[in-house]
Amino acid sequence: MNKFAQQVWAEIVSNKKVGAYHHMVFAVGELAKHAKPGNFVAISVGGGDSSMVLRRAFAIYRTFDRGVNGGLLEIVVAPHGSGSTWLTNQSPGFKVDLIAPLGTSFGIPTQPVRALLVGGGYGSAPLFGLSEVLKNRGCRVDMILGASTAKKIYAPLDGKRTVSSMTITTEDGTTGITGKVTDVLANIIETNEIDIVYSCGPMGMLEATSAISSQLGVMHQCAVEEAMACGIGVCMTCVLPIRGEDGQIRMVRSCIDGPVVDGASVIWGSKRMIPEGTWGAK
Amino acid sequence: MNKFAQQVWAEIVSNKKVGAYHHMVFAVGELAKHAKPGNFVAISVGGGDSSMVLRRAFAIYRTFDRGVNGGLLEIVVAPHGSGSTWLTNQSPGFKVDLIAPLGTSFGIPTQPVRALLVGGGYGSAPLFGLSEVLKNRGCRVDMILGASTAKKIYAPLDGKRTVSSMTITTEDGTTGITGKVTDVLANIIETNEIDIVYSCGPMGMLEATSAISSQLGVMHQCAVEEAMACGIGVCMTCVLPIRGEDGQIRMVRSCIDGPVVDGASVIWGSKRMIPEGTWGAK
Amino acid sequence: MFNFSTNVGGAEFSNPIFTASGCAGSGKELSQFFDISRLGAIVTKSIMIKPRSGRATPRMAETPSGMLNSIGLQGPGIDQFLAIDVAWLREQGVKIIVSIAGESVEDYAVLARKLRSVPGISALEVNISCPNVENRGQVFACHPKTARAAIEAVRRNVGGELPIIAKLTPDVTSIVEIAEEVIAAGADALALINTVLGMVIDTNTMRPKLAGKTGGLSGPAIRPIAVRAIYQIHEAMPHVKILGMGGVTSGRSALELILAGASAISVGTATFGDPTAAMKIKDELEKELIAHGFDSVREAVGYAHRDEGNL
Amino acid sequence: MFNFSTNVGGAEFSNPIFTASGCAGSGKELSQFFDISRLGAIVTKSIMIKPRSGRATPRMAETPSGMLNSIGLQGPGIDQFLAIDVAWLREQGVKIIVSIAGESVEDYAVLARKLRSVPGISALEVNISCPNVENRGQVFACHPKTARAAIEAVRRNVGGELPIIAKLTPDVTSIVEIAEEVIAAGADALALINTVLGMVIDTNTMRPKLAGKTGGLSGPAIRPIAVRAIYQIHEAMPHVKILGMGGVTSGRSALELILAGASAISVGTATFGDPTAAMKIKDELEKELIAHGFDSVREAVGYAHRDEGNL
Ligand SMILES: Cc1cc2nc3c(=O)[nH]c(=O)nc-3n(C[C@H](O)[C@H](O)[C@H](O)COP(=O)(O)OP(=O)(O)OC[C@H]3O[C@@H](n4cnc5c(N)ncnc54)[C@H](O)[C@@H]3O)c2cc1C
Ligand SMILES: Cc1cc2nc3c(=O)[nH]c(=O)nc-3n(C[C@H](O)[C@H](O)[C@H](O)COP(=O)(O)OP(=O)(O)OC[C@H]3O[C@@H](n4cnc5c(N)ncnc54)[C@H](O)[C@@H]3O)c2cc1C
Ligand SMILES: Cc1cc2nc3c(=O)[nH]c(=O)nc-3n(C[C@H](O)[C@H](O)[C@H](O)COP(=O)(O)O)c2cc1C
Ligand SMILES: Cc1cc2nc3c(=O)[nH]c(=O)nc-3n(C[C@H](O)[C@H](O)[C@H](O)COP(=O)(O)O)c2cc1C
Ligand code: FES
Ligand code: FES
Repeated sequence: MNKFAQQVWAEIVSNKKVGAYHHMVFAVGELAKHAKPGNFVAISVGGGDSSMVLRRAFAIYRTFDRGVNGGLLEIVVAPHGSGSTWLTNQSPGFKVDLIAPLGTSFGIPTQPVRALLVGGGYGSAPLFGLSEVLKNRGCRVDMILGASTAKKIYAPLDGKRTVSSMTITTEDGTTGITGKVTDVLANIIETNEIDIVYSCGPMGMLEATSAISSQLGVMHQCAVEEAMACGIGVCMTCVLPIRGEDGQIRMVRSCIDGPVVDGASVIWGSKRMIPEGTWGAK
Repeated sequence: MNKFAQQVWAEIVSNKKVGAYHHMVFAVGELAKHAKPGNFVAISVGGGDSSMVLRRAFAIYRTFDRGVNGGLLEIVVAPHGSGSTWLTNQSPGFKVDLIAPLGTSFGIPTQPVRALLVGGGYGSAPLFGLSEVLKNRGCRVDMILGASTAKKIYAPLDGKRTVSSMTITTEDGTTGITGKVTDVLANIIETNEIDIVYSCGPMGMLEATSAISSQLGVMHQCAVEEAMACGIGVCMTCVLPIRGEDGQIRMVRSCIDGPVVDGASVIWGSKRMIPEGTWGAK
Repeated sequence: MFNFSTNVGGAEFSNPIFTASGCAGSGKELSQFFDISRLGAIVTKSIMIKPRSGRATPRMAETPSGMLNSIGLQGPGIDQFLAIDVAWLREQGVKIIVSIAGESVEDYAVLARKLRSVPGISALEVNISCPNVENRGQVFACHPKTARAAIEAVRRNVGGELPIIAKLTPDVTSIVEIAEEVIAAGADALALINTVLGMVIDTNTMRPKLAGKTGGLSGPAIRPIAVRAIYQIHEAMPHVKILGMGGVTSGRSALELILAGASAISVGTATFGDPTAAMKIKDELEKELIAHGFDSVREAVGYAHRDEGNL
Repeated sequence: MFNFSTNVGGAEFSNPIFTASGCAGSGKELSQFFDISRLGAIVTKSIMIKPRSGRATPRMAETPSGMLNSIGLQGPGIDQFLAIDVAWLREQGVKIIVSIAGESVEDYAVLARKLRSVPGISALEVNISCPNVENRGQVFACHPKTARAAIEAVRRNVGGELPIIAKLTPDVTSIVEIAEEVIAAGADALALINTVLGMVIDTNTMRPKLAGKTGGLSGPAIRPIAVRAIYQIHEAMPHVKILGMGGVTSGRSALELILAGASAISVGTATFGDPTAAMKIKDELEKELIAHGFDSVREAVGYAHRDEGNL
């Protein structure tokens, strides 16, 4: 549970198309200062008479605790289904019902380690704030971003400036290296003597990143994305199997004990099934 | 069945608050020229992901078969529940899915008779177009408009010009005579030697108007308002008991065999019941 | 070439998009908005032996993503219906599925006899599940015995020619049990689902909104119930053809019911929101099926039941 | 002075707005957004004897004006639940209704014995209607006999003190029949309704969206079904108190269920869309009741059943 979570009516300050995504800025007041990289927001979609009864979760891209509107909070939205499309269709001035900050954040090492940030699609969004924090702690930060195609790489200029190296992969080769982030991952981990990997993106990418990271013996924190009905820990829909420190696998809520989790603790490959030995499994 | 009915995407050309109502103008193209006083439109509300699955019906206030946008169609909307409120919140430039013209229209006498038009609340809207048509046929047109309060009297200036006399009643006395239209109705029918009464408004008003008209032996045409699911005759929700020329009472669809019906043919006072002797009643 | 034709209970149709009973008027009203011969079939409003006034008004209430209706089977009775409505439909070149409803087993027998030799009818839909009757006990499809009796009466009296599609209600403890019963009684196919019994109370008058108090819930709100019912029955008896319905508003939602096991789709409430809904759904469905790589609609029927391979 | 207090099965509550079982976490999560002691009561997630992992993911699918869930009763088991969750709730000064679920009649007996002497519990909600179990035959509330057996087991083992609220499913041919059975078996009140069995098929993967295939439909989509069930049961047994639920999202919709016959309201899915939903509903409901001229919520319970006078 993120103890700073607040529900506010947040005005859309800006909504700009960037490649395949919309970069959206909300005036959220003072809660902005409590948001940490990895946290997410939950936004009501569709308006009062909507048939959509559930909020949509979006990773926080950045927050600013200043500006004429008080705190600002930014997200990157891929218009996908009806909820995200509705959101990206709203204009500045419109107010949405928003809860933030939610969930866990990326753990920040106390030492100036070498970190590699791996983002897939809009999963890059929370990584730029993270890289800034890491930089300020004296870490060296490398980044790999991947997507199916160039338009789905979200890599703003000022974001790029915070990293020491940036590798881009696309499956169709429209920009950067042709392939997936995981094709270049092992090489970069070894060459740059990476200590910790942070990742955010599709579950398949997180799983592959986790496998490579543990093979090479580096730590891996990832922000998972499970379908969430409430975002605040009351519905139990967003669970994933995680091995606790006591060795016990439990179905853990990714909205309050995640989205950022230790990659090595996740029992990957267990979509649509409960892993054997899970607490309470039959 | 109104054989001119067409489904179009109609742009909102204007949306102005007038008293308790919104006067809304739509660019509807060539169908405007087929609309007759008494006809109505059926508009989809709420947008694509709305929980509202049914259209809303509105009496046509006026149409213009000209202007830069081609034909224009005007309605007067009372923001009431969620559908009408949504509609009145839409801005010019927005397009709605609209079907018009629907239903029957007021019968126009071939002789230059003396007509009295009785409107309750937004029920006045279709009467102004009617009065124009009647005027052009050489009829003398008087009008009574009533509502609970002044803000709910819809009587635009140019509309007033088409009538010989205009009596206004409000229940709270904020304008005109204190009382109901039916308090002054008999007197005006007799004084002005009215030949035919046309009415549109709440069902209670239509019923009372019908009683007075038949007592005084004048014809009465009224535009009824039954809850409609489809507006085009396919659902059978909008029926009301009407005595046909053969003397048989039938449950008749008010969307295609109405909304304008002969007041004397309606079996009034049969809300929530099937009148005895209705065709197919048990 | 993509093959859009389908088969329900032995009858062939050029495409799988039908109207739902009670949601297409006499056909005439819709023909103002599109050429109804482009429908796979028109399913007529359930007809009874005698003229019927239906229930008092108000007969409808909008609900979140749905509506309640309590029409109560208003109609002219079978004779006038055959003489006027069916005659007109036949002229239009649209396939006709006649829906019948009775108050007793004998009624079903009489209706079946009247329809036995009427030309130009593709199938009978036997509505044994209308919730808008005075007595809930009258809902034949609520109990295995009464469901069986009604279908048997139709089967015996209609002869072996006309396919029988039994229309069931989801308002039962086990719809599979009822389905097995009506198939055993001679139904060739099933229509799933009729409306769900519901009620709205008007918070202004503080009374039930409908004059008939309860009504049938339809529209997208009930689609998950329809998908579940169709899936359960296709799982239990994969050989039985299903005419699916309940909240279909788009090609995607039609596909959902087809993947669950429906061989054709009836479009009901969607038509009230949009007179051309059936045609839009038809076009969208064809595109969806092609985009998914199907060569025919038949391949997609029940496809969601295939073995779990690599998910 | 307006009297907002209510009574369910003999237990008194300061106001009629409760959380719905399984929709309020442990209470802690909500207490971040409002003071949970302002609730009439918190109804806890159905707890079983042993720890339970629940079903695999995906566990939810949004549907038109609703959602499907298939949590499958994930929880820590009764012992840990009493030691940690109930202990914490007691400290908050909120009335506690513990929901229990079993896989066998014996389970219900064991749970009842465990709860028998636990202090600070206002009532038991006995969930005999969870659709998210592997075997539909396990849904006790689907059959009179099994429903009776489960409730009898609880009654016998819990002693005469703790009110029993039996939670029923609308997925039955006659909910009144089941209700009569469980009241005869010793239930003091009824909770209506549990979710409706539904399914969504993902048109991209062309498979059921939920790992457990079927799930429970909740939210405004099912409100007309809830109102109907509550109305039917209040009509049949007006003396039996009902805890109503199903798609309540506003003071008006809460009022609708109360007019139908509910003495209190559980708020479920609405909380997912808005963590403070229960408090908003509470405030709106109070205003609605006062605006209608009621002096207490009790006067409004079942008011839609009053004789038809001048409508
Ligand atoms: C922690 C978290 C962070 C996220 N961050 C972002 C982000 O930064 N940018 C972005 O564009 N999107 C993000 N998403 C995904 C986003 O919440 C929506 O799921 C997505 O936009 C699709 O919603 P829709 O309304 O467009 O689609 P619909 O198909 O209409 O969604 C229907 C429902 O399914 C749920 N759903 C379906 N698939 C998924 C999935 N794979 N993951 C989660 N929920 C799903 C939706 O939440 C919704 O309730 C994030 C999700 C989570 C859980
Ligand atoms: C022939 C006809 C002409 C009309 N003309 C006008 C007009 O000129 N101006 C205007 O403001 N309104 C008019 N109405 C009423 C209008 O169609 C809506 O019913 C009204 O605006 C309430 O809808 P809502 O969405 O705001 O309310 P909601 O409460 O959200 O409506 C819910 C549903 O109930 C139906 N409904 C409820 N009460 C009625 C009723 N008394 N009559 C009809 N349907 C009802 C609605 O159509 C809708 O389907 C007319 C209705 C009909 C049938
Ligand atoms: C207004 C209305 C009238 C209906 N009349 C009938 C009928 O006469 N016979 C019948 O079998 N079903 C009738 N139905 C049920 C529909 O045929 C269909 O089964 C149901 O509405 C679900 O489909 P939908 O959600 O697409 O509307 C009616 C439904 C509505 C909404
Ligand atoms: C995610 C979720 C979990 C639920 N878990 C339970 C449960 O454990 N026990 C129970 O009796 N009901 C459970 N329910 C049912 C609700 O308590 C309630 O009966 C139903 O959702 C209808 O109310 P609503 O429309 O307000 O959500 C659950 C519902 C949801 C949506
Ligand atoms: S989304 Fe509800 S518990 Fe996580
Ligand atoms: S509104 Fe559907 S028949 Fe009249």
